[in-house]
Amino acid sequence: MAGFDKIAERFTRSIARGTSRRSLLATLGMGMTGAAVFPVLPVARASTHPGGAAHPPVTSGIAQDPGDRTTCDYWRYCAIDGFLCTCCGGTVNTCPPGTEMSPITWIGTCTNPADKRAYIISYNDCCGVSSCGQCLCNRNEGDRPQVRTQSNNDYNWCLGTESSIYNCSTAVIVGVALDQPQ
Amino acid sequence: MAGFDKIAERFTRSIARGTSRRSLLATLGMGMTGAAVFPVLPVARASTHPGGAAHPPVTSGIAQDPGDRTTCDYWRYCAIDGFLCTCCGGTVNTCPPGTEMSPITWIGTCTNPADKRAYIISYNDCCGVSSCGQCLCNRNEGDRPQVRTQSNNDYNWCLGTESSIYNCSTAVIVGVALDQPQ
Amino acid sequence: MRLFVRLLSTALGLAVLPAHAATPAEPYAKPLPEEAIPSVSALPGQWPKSWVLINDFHFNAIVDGRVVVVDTSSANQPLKGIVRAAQFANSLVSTKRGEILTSETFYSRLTRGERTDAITIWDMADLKPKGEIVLPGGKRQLSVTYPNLFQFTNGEKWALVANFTPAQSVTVVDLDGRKVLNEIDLPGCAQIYPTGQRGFSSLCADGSIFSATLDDQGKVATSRTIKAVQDIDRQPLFSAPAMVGRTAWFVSQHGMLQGFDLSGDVARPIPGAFSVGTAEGAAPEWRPSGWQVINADAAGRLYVLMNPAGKEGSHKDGGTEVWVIDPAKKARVARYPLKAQSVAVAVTREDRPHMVLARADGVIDVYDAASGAFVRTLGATVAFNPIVITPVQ
Amino acid sequence: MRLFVRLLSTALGLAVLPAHAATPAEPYAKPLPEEAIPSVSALPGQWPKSWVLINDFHFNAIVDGRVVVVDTSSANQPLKGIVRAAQFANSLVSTKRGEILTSETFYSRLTRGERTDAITIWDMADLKPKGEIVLPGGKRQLSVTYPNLFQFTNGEKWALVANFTPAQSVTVVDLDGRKVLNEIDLPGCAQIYPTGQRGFSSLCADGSIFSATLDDQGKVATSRTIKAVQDIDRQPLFSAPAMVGRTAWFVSQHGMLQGFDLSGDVARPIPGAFSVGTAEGAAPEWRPSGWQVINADAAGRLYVLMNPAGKEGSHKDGGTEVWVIDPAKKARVARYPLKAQSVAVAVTREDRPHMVLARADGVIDVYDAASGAFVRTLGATVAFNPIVITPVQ
Repeated sequence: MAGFDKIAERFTRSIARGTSRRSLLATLGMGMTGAAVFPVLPVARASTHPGGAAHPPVTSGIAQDPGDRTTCDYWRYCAIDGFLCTCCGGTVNTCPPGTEMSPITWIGTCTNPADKRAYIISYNDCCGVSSCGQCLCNRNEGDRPQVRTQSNNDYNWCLGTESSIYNCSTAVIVGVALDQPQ
Repeated sequence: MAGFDKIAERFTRSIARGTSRRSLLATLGMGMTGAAVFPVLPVARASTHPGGAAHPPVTSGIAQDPGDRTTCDYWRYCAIDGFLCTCCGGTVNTCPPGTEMSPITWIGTCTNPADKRAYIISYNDCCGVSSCGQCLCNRNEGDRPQVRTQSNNDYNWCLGTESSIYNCSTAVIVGVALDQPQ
Repeated sequence: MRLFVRLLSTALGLAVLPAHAATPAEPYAKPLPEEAIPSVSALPGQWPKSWVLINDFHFNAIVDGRVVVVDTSSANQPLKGIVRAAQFANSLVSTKRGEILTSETFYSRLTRGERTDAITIWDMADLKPKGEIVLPGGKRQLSVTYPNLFQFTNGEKWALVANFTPAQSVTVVDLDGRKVLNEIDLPGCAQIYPTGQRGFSSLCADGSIFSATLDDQGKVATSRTIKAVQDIDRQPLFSAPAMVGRTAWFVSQHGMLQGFDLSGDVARPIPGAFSVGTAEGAAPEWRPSGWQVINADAAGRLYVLMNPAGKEGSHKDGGTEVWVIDPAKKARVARYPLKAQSVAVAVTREDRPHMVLARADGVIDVYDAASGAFVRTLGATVAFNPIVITPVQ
Repeated sequence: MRLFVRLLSTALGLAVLPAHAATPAEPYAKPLPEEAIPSVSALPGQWPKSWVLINDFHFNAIVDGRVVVVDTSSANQPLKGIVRAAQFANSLVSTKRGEILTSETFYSRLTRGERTDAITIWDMADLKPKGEIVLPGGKRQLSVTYPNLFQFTNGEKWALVANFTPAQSVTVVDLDGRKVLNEIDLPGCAQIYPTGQRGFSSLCADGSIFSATLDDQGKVATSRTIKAVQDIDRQPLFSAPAMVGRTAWFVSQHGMLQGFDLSGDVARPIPGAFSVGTAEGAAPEWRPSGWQVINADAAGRLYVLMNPAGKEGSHKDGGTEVWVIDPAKKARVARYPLKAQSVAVAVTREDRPHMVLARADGVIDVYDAASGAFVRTLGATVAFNPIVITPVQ
């Protein structure tokens, strides 16, 4: 797979790294935001688990894919924007029952802290059920203006689905990138 | 207006005192709950005015009708249940622009702490715009099961309006009761 | 999506490698595998008995209410799915039918335009809609969620829907035939308590209970009223009873328990109302309080949410204890203190049953039903305003 | 309602006295007067310039989005009214037309069924809908609220609607005729910037800007592309510009300001892009950050939300300062520290203008635009997720 010219590579990287969608509100998101309408972390955390310990993490169970998939800092979410399907009845790579996975989507490139590889992550939306409301997460590394469609995380990608109603977002491994994000 | 028999009076009182609607969730409501989805007071208050002083009260300006109409403990709200229209673009006795006031409703009897009179309060709903989301307030004095229609505060009284969508509730003086609530 | 990536790759002469083709990196020789798209989570063919359905009223967007499927045994992934339950909706679940039913109201322009009331039939296998029955007249009762506004009868082949305009009536729906059979006027009476094989009862404003049997067209075949079954002024009954078989146990705002035998054609008050009891430490007194204030376990014990600040108007404040009652012995058998004031209680049908409590702040807490010991919290992670809990049977 | 009380009184032989007939009680001889029913609050014929419109995205119920009318001068009753703006809606306000317009998407069953996209016309006098124009094809672009997805042209007689399926196009709508005129394909270009008398421009994926004039049928009369107006990789421009007359001032993610003159038939880049500047105390550096990150006051000064933790991916985090820029002098004229990280900024058209900031926690804060002094907070009392602020002109 050698021989790609530099421009194509750079273009690819910027597309692959951009990506996510439906942005919002800065410092948002991380963790089990629960029923909090305020996406501000301290409030949300305090409210969802008042006086209690944090919930047990949701992990892959394998060392090569580390991290709690209900928190915004899980490595695959580097360019996600929306409710994490892991908190909504789905998983990191499956939609909740009753929804339909969008056939088209935006992609990002995230580095796995365990194997140091840069993976192409596809952030397929789950559609047909109203806002999940749990685990709002917004990370904008590589996000570009809407003019660069595939690199902008503010679109609702519930396109080509029976209903365009947005429920939550997945983060699916679809390949390994040629090289690391900058 | 003398001469009503005791049974009629008692029936009247229980109807007039019951009253409100669309109940919920106990300790809710009081004050400018703002965008808080948790109707639990300390959280809501902290969130809506973080680090700041409370807002200036909304008052009648006359001593005979005391109290802050944006707080659940204002005297007229003794049997209200819903979003206070005073926080939604309306006032204590008018609906917000764009809504329609329900022609039928439930009534309560609330004692004015200034003049000590028991007033008949009509809790007309404002209809045709979605949940206001501000100043959720629920007080259940005199509330009775749904079987006693006029004394139950869980019905949506957006009936006879162009749309049955509920926005907020008013508290309108329609008369003085013969005697105090128990 | 794979198609999309491929197209992109082609269009851009692109650097996306399938995972299996990537360069090794120590200590992991192979990259993580490529994952399938599209993919939707499956539900178990038989739902575990640790699961419950919870009605989320969604006060800040009543138009966008839901019923959520919740695994009470999971502290980190309790939310299993969301079913639409729009606009003061009601819901039913039938394991026998393999269906969740929602009774909803829609406007063609969300808040305005043409109103449509309908029952939607959702498949428990995949939470997808598989049918709809439009309810005529735009008269479905809109209230904060009461379970007894939408009930089965006729062996779960029919459903009954409460109407309120404010004229009161009941619509009879043939679920298998997907059609409305009849509307029964019910002046002065509210709520629906399935009675006998094909019929229902309602409580009436004069303190009576009305019972009707239905013919095969959904019309009233026989009816009967029994007077003075409740004193609405002094001992008003909470509208939603705990069901023990075909016996409905109602509790009053002051803590009196009254049973009704609904197994026959006519609701029969069970003689000998009795109190949930009293206790120290209250000011002024312990009273039932909450939204779903009473429920039963599989063994027939009753669980009542109790508030120590009981007074006029306190009956929806929620409870800080659950009192467990054995209705056969007419005795309180346990008092369970709660971690927080709670507004709804239900008990799972697990071999070791759990008591599930919904709090006003949206948190769901789980306790051991036999001992009252706190087991886990689910946090506020499944619903905005959880108010009615239905255990999977 | 008075009728209802009278009916009740009659039916029950009842004890409700009109307020004026009640028994005196010291020290108040007369009771409070009876109040009118029904009653709906009126809006001023001309909205005060302390008012703004705020788009509430309502993330927890995207189907139930709103535009709220807010009086920034009122600390205790800032919310003046709510206009429906359903499902990734856009909105416009025209004092000249006396209308608010919303561009929305509906499903016949809230989340499923038939999709309808439509522009709804709301009267500024009473916030009631007075017309609707259905948009064909179910192709309206659904995104988090960008102002430039729905814009006026032709002297506010027409509106332009962005489509995304993901094919891109613009629908031309005659607001007075209440009809759709045309759809213009726009492959590779996004957002709508009204240009000239009857036309628009869009930014394109290759870094160019495309401009078109429209004929009286809404068809493209002339068009022109100017290449390389932005470097999307290195200096991507935030999509929503600050408007100073017909000049659009865009800011890049790294703080470069680029103006476009939109007064003629073709968008003309204004030569001499310049930086918002730098400052100490940042790690790694100050960068523009927020959702509505740049806006202008009536005098033509620019207000840019700045974040001191600027780095790749920080551009939507919100700002802790507002930097005020005089584009005529190409100079920063002030730095205003904010009480809290904010995501949207706008400046009112009052004689003494105020800077209005929306925070991620829903709070709206108001500052003096001339001095940057904090004036008041409105609390989180008008919207769940305020993201775009439009001052009343």
